[in-house]
Amino acid sequence: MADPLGVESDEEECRICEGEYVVLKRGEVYKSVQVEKRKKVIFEKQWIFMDNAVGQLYGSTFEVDSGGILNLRKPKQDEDSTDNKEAGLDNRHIVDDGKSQKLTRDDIESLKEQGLKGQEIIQQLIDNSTTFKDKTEFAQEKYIKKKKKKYESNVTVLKPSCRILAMMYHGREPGKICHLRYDTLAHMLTMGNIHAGSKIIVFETCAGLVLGSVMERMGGHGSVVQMYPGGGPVRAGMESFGFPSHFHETLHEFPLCKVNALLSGTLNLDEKDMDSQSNDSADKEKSGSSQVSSGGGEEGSSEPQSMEVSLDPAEAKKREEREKLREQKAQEKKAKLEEKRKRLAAAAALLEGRNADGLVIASRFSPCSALLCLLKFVAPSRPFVVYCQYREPLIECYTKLREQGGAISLRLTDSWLRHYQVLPNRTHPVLLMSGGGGYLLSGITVAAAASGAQQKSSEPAAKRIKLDEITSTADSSA
Amino acid sequence: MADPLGVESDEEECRICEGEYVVLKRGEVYKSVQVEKRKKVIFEKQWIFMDNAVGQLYGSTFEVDSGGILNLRKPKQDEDSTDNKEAGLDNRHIVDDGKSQKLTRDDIESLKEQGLKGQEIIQQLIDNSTTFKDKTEFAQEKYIKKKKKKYESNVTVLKPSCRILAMMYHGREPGKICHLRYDTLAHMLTMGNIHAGSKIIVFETCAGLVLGSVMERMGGHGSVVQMYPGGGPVRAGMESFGFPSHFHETLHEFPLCKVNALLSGTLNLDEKDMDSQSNDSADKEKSGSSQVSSGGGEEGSSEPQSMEVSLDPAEAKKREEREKLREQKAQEKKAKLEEKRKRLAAAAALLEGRNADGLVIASRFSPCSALLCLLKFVAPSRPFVVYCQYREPLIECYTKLREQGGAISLRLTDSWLRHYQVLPNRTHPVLLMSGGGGYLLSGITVAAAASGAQQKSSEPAAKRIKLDEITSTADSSA
Amino acid sequence: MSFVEYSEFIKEGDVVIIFLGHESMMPIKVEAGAQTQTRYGAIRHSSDLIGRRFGSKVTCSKGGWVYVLHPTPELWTVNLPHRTQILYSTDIANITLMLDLKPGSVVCESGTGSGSLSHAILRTIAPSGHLHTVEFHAQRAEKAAQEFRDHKVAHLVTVRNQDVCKEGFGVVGVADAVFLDIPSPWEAIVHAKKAFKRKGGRLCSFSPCIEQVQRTCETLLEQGFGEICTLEVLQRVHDVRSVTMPLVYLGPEDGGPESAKMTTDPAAEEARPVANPGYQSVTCRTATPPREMAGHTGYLTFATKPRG
Amino acid sequence: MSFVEYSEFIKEGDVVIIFLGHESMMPIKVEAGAQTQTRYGAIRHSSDLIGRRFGSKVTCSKGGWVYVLHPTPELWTVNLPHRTQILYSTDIANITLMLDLKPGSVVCESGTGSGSLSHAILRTIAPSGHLHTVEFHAQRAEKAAQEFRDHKVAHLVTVRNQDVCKEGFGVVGVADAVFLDIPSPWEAIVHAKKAFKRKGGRLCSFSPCIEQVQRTCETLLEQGFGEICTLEVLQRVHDVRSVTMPLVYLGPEDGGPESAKMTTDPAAEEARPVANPGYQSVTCRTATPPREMAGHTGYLTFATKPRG
Repeated sequence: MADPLGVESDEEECRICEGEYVVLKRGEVYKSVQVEKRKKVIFEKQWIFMDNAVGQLYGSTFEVDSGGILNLRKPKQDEDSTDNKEAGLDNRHIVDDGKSQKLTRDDIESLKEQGLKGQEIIQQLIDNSTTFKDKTEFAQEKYIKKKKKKYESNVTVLKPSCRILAMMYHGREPGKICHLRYDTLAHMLTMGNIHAGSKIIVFETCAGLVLGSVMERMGGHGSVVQMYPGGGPVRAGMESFGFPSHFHETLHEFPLCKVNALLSGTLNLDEKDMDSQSNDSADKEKSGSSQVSSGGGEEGSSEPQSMEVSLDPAEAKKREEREKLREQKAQEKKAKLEEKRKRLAAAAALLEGRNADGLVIASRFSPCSALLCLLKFVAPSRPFVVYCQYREPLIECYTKLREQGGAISLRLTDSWLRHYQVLPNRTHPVLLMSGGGGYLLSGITVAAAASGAQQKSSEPAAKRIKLDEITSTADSSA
Repeated sequence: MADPLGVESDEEECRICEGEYVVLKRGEVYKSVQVEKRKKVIFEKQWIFMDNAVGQLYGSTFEVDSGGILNLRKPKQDEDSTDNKEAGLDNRHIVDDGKSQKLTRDDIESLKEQGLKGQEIIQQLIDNSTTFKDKTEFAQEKYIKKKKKKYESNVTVLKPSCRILAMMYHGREPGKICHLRYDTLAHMLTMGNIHAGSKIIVFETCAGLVLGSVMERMGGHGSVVQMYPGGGPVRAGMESFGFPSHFHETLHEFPLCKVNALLSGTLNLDEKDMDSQSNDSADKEKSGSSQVSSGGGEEGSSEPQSMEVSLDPAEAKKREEREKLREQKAQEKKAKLEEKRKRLAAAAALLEGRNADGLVIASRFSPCSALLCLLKFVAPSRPFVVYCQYREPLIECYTKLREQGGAISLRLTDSWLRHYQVLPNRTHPVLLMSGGGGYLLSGITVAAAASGAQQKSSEPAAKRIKLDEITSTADSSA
Repeated sequence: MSFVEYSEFIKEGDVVIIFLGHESMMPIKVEAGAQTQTRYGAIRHSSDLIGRRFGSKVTCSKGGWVYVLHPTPELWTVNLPHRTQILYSTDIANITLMLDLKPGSVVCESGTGSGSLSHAILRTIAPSGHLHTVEFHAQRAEKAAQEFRDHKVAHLVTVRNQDVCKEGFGVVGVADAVFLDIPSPWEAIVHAKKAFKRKGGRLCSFSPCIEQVQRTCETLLEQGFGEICTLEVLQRVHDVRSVTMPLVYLGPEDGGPESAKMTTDPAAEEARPVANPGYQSVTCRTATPPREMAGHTGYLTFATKPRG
Repeated sequence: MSFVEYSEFIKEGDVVIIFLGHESMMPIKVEAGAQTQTRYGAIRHSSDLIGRRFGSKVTCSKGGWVYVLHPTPELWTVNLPHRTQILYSTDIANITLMLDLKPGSVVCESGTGSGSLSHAILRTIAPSGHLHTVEFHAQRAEKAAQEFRDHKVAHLVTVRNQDVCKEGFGVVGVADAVFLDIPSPWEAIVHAKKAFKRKGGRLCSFSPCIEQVQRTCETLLEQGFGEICTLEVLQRVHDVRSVTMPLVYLGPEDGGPESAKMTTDPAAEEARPVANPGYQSVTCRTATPPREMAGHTGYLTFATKPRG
C-alpha cells in the first residue's frame, strides 16, 4: 500500500547517525545533544552514553541503566501507562498520619537492585500506598510526577525540529531566547511569511533558535542574512537543528556595526580593513582560535633575539621548519581573511540590493534603531516582524514607524497560550500556565512616500477619532 | 417549612414601589430607571410606561405592548425557550440561494398584527426556515440573536445590586466608569476589605458606581468620605442602588482642592470662605440650581431702579412680598451654606483623625498624586486599592510608593474574564470576550518608617536578584 | 481584633499577621509571655506585640524587623493552614459580587474546607447576616469552628458536620445565597433549592472540571434555576521593575567617504570596544508577567433561584 | 506573482491586495483594461497596476490613494470570500509549527473550507511538498481549486470532493502531517492513520467544542497516537496611542497660615478654574487592548502518529 518510492529514503533518514544532532526527551523535558560515541552527556542529572542510539530509528525510547548505557525499549511499553487511576473525588477521607506508604526506603532500594524499571517502582509505590486511591486527581498527579522524576530513567531520542527546539529552550533556558514562547515564534514565522526561495534578514539574540527556525522554513532555498552585534554571529541554536550542509550555503552574516557604512556606500572591503576587523572580533570573542595562533606567532618572533646565533645544521633545519610553519600560518590566516572578506562582500551584495523579502528581529537590544535601519534593506510590500519581551520598546517602534512612514498594517500583539488536560471526567485547563509570551510588532513595508504630510494621513484617522472620544468622555464626567 | 418570620418582611421588600430605582433587563441589556407613574422611559429604542410594574414583585417579566404598557407575564413563560435546536454539525449542506425563509415580510407584519409575541414570531421564523436546522450552532445562535433583537419585547424588572449595575455600566457605558470591568470592581471591594463599620475614603470618577458599591458592602454601617474633584460629587450611579435613606447619613464628601489645606492644618471653615466656594462650584457645575436662583435674585435687584416710585398700596404690598421672598431666599441660601459648612466640617473631622480603614481610587485622573496624598488619612495596617484603565500610571504609583515607604504588599494585577457556553455537546468559551478589565494596584499601609534607608531595604531584595539575573543573561549572549 | 472589625491596638488573644518581606508572612496568636521565632529572631509577645499599634514595625531579637498586620480575610487566605485545596481572592471576589453578598445576607456554604472563602463571606455579611457552613470531614469541621472562635466571628456562623448531598444544609427557607465547592454539586442542588428564602436568591458552584460544570448546569436547568452563567477569572500579578536594554551599534552615522575612512581605521575601530566595553543602553520601567501563573482554579457557575 | 514566490512587479492575471487604510483591504484580480471601484475612486488596471512595483502608492480617480500589496497567505486570510467559518493566522501559525511543516512536507487536510489554512500550508511546504485537501461540499471544492489556480499554486495541491469520514483522503502512506477541521474528527482518525508515511508524523484536529475534543482524544489514544496535547491560543491586538490624564488639583501645597489665607481668598480660588479651565495633565503613550476580542476560536489537539 505504501508509496514504494518514499519508503527507501524514509528508512534511510530515520536512522540516528553518529555526528548528528538529536533531542533527548523525558516527559516534558528536552535536551539537544550531538551523537558522539564514547562521550558522556548529562541529561536530567544522569550520565548517558549515546553509543547504542546509533543506527536506531528516530523516535525510539531507551532505558538508561546504571552505567549510563542506553537499552532500546520495545514500543508500546514506553508510554506513561500508570493508568490504574481510580481517583477519589475529593480527599475528604484522608487523614494524614504519615503511615500511608507501606514500602520503606530499604524496600525501594532493594527493588532497584532487583533491576526494576522506574515505572515499575512507581507502580509498586502506588499499589502499596493506602491513600493513593482516595487522593484527588490533582494530588495523584502531583504524586506520580514526583515519583516519576525520582525513579524513571527513560529517554526518547527525537529528530530536532523548530517545534521541539522552541519548546526545549522555552522550558529549560528561556533567558537565552529572551523568553520567546513557541507560539510567539510560530506567529513570527507566519507573519513574516517565511518560505522557500526568499531573502530574509534576521537579527536575533535568541541563541540562534530564531535563525534556525527561519532556515527550517526556507528548506535550503533562498538566502538568510544574519545581522550580528559584537564580534561574531551566535548560532548554537541553529546548529541544533542539524541541517544538511547545503543549508549552510544559504546563510550569510553581516556585522551590525557596519550597517551605517553599507547604507552610506562607504563600506570598505580592503584586506587591511578586514585584518583590523578580524583582530577586533578576536578581542571580543572569548575563545578566539585566531588569537591563540597569533599569540604563538609573537612568541616565535621574540625567540630569535634571545637565542645565540649558531650555525649547527640541525638547528638550521629547525629554524627552517619554524620559518615554514610561520609562513604556513600566515598563509592560513590570509586565506581565512580572504574567505571572511568574500563572505562579507557576499552578504553586503545581498543587502545592497535593498530588496530583501522579509525582516525578523528578536533580540535583547532595544529594537527601534535596528528596525528603522534594517527596514531600508527590505523591498516594498514585504512583511516584517519584531519580537520583544517588553511592551514599551515596541510602542516606541510603532510610534516611530508611524511618524516616518514606509510601513503599514502595523499591529502590536501578545497572546495567551493555554494547555488542556483532556481525560474522562477530568477535563480542565492545565493548572499552571505561562504568564506571558512576549510582544510582537508586525507590519508591511511600502514604497517610501513622496511627502511626509501625505504619509501621515494614511492610517491614523480611526485612531484620532478614538482619542477624541476619550477626551470627550473625560470632559463629560468632569 | 419556610421561616415564618422572614416571609412577612420578605414580601414587603419584594414589591416594586413608586419612586424606587429599578433595573430593566432584556437579554443581556440592562437599564436603570426610577419608577414613576405616567412617565415614559426609553429602553432598547422602545417607549415604556412603568405604571403597571408598581405593586408587582421584583424579578417579574413584562411584555411591552405597542402603547408602551407593561403586561405581566406568567412565570416559566419568560425564559428563552427557543430550544428546538437541532443543530447541523457543520453547514456543508447549505447553499445560500436567498430563498431559505418561507415567511415574507408581509407575513411577519401580519403575525405581529395578530398580536403574536416576539418569541412566537421567532419560533415561526425558525419553523419556516428551510436551512435553520442545517446551520451550525454558531450560525443558529447568530440567527436567533438577530431575530430576538428585532421581535422580542420582554422586560424584566430587577432590584438593583452592585452586580447588576456594574454589568449594566460595563455593557452600556464603559466610558462613564473608566472601563472598569465588574470582575475588577469585585476585586477592588475584596482587596479593599470593604465591610460594615469601617471608615472608607473613596475617590472615583466612575459615575458613582464605585461609591455605591462601597456603600452596599457597608450596609449603612460606618462612614464613607467621597473625595471629589471640581464643583461637587457625582453620584448618579450611587443613586441607582436605591439605598434606604439612613445609608445616605453615612456618606460624606470633601473637595480634593482642599486636601492640602486640611493636611497643613489651614483649612478655613468661615462662612465667607464657604460662600466663595459655593460660587466657585456653581461656576463649574453645568446645571447648578443655585446659579439659577442667584440669577433670579440679580434680576430682582435690578428691577427697582427702572421702576417708578409709587406708593400705591397694592404696589407696596407687592414690594413687601418681593422683599419677603428675597429675604426668604437669602435665608435659604444661608441655611444651605450653613448646612454645607457643617457637612464640610464633618467630613474634615472624619479625615483629620487620619485613621481611615481603607482607600479606594478609581478615576480618570492621573492617580499618583492623589494616592500619595490620600494615603496620609489612612491608619496603619489598612488596605488600599487603586484602579486605572492604563498600566503606566500604576507603575508610577508603585515606584513612588516604593521610594517613599509606608506601604507594603504592593501588587499590580490585571485579570482575564471568560464566559462559557455550557450546552450538551456544544460547550466552549463564549466567542467574544472583553479585551481587558483595567489594572489594579493594591497594598497595605504601615506605620511610617523612621529612616528612609531602612525602609528601602524592606522588600525589594527578591527583585534585585531578578534584575541581576537579567543583566547576566544579557551579558552571556553578548 | 476581629475578622469583621478593625482595632487600633494589639491585644492578648488576637491573631496577627507577621509580615517578613515580599510574599513572606506568618499568622500568630498573641499570648502574654509567649515568643515566636522568625528568621530575624524572636518576637516577644508581651513586650513586642501587646499594646502596640497594628501596622507597627517590630524589631526582632536578632535585630531584623517585621511589620505586624491586622488580619483580614485576604491575608488569612494566603496564610491559613491548608487542609484542602483552597479558594483564592480572585475567585472569592467574584463569588462575593456575583452572589450579591452584603451586610445581612444569609449564606449556605459547602464544603467549609480550609475556611478561606468562609472568612471572606463572614466579613461581608457582618454584622447582621449568618453563614451556615457544612463540612463532611469531621476533623476539618472542628478545626474551622475553632478558627471562627479564635477570629471572633463565631456568632456569625454555624458549622455543621454532615454530607450536604444527603442531608442538605440543615436549614430551610433562610438563604439569600448558596455556595457549593464539592465534587458532585449536582447532587446538592435540590438541597440548595430548599435552603433559599421564598423570594429566591443566588447560587454559585465552583468546579475544576468541565464535566462537573456540565452536569451542574443540566441539573440547575431541570430544577428551574435561571440566569445560568459559567465564567472563569484568572489574575496576573505583574512584576514592576526597571529594564535596561543595550542599544545596537550600527557604526558611525551617515559618514561621507572621509569620515568612513576614519572609522574603518583600525585604531578607531579597536578603540571603541575598549572605551565602551558594553553598549550604550536605555532603561525603562515596565511591568512583566510572572514566568508561570495559576492557569486554572475552577469554573464558577452562577444561577438565580427564582421566587417560589 | 504567486502565493509561494514573491515578484517585484505586477503582471496581468495577478491577484493583488488593495490596501485602503487601517484594517480595510480588498483583493482584486488584475486584468488589462479592467477598472476597480474603491471609495477613493476607480483604479485602472492597465495604467495603475500592470508594470508597477508591489508596495507602490496608487492614486485613484477621485484623488485618494491606496497601496497595492503583494498577496501573502496572511493577507488572503483577512480578505478571502468566506464560504465557511475560517481559521485565522493565530491558529494557523501554531498549526504550522506544531505540525512540523516545512518545504517538502506532504500534508492531508480536511475540510478545505474557504482555503484560509490551505494557502498557509502551501506557502510553507513549497516548492517540493504537496497538499491533499478534501472537501465534502462540491461547490466549495470547486471554488478552492479555482483559487489555487488563480494563485499559481495548483501544482502543489490536489483537491478532492469526498467525505473524509467515509472515504478518507484518497492517498495512503504519503503524509507527514494531517489536519482535521470537521464536525466529527474522531470518525476520520482511522483514515488519517492510513494517510501517514510509515515513519509516522504529526496530526492536528481543530474543534470549537470541548466534547469534540474529548471524543477525539479518546480515539487518538485508542488508535495508538502519542504525545496527545490540546491547547488554545488567543491573540490580543493592542491599540498604541497617547493617553492624556488630568492631574488632580489638591490645593496649594504645604502652605503656612499666610499662604493658605491667600489661597482661600475668593479671588484666587475663582481665578484658578478660569485661568485653567480644565486641569493640568500628563500624557503617556500606552497600548490598550480592544474592548472586545475573539474569546475563542477552537481547541487545537495535536498528536504524534508513531512509526508503523
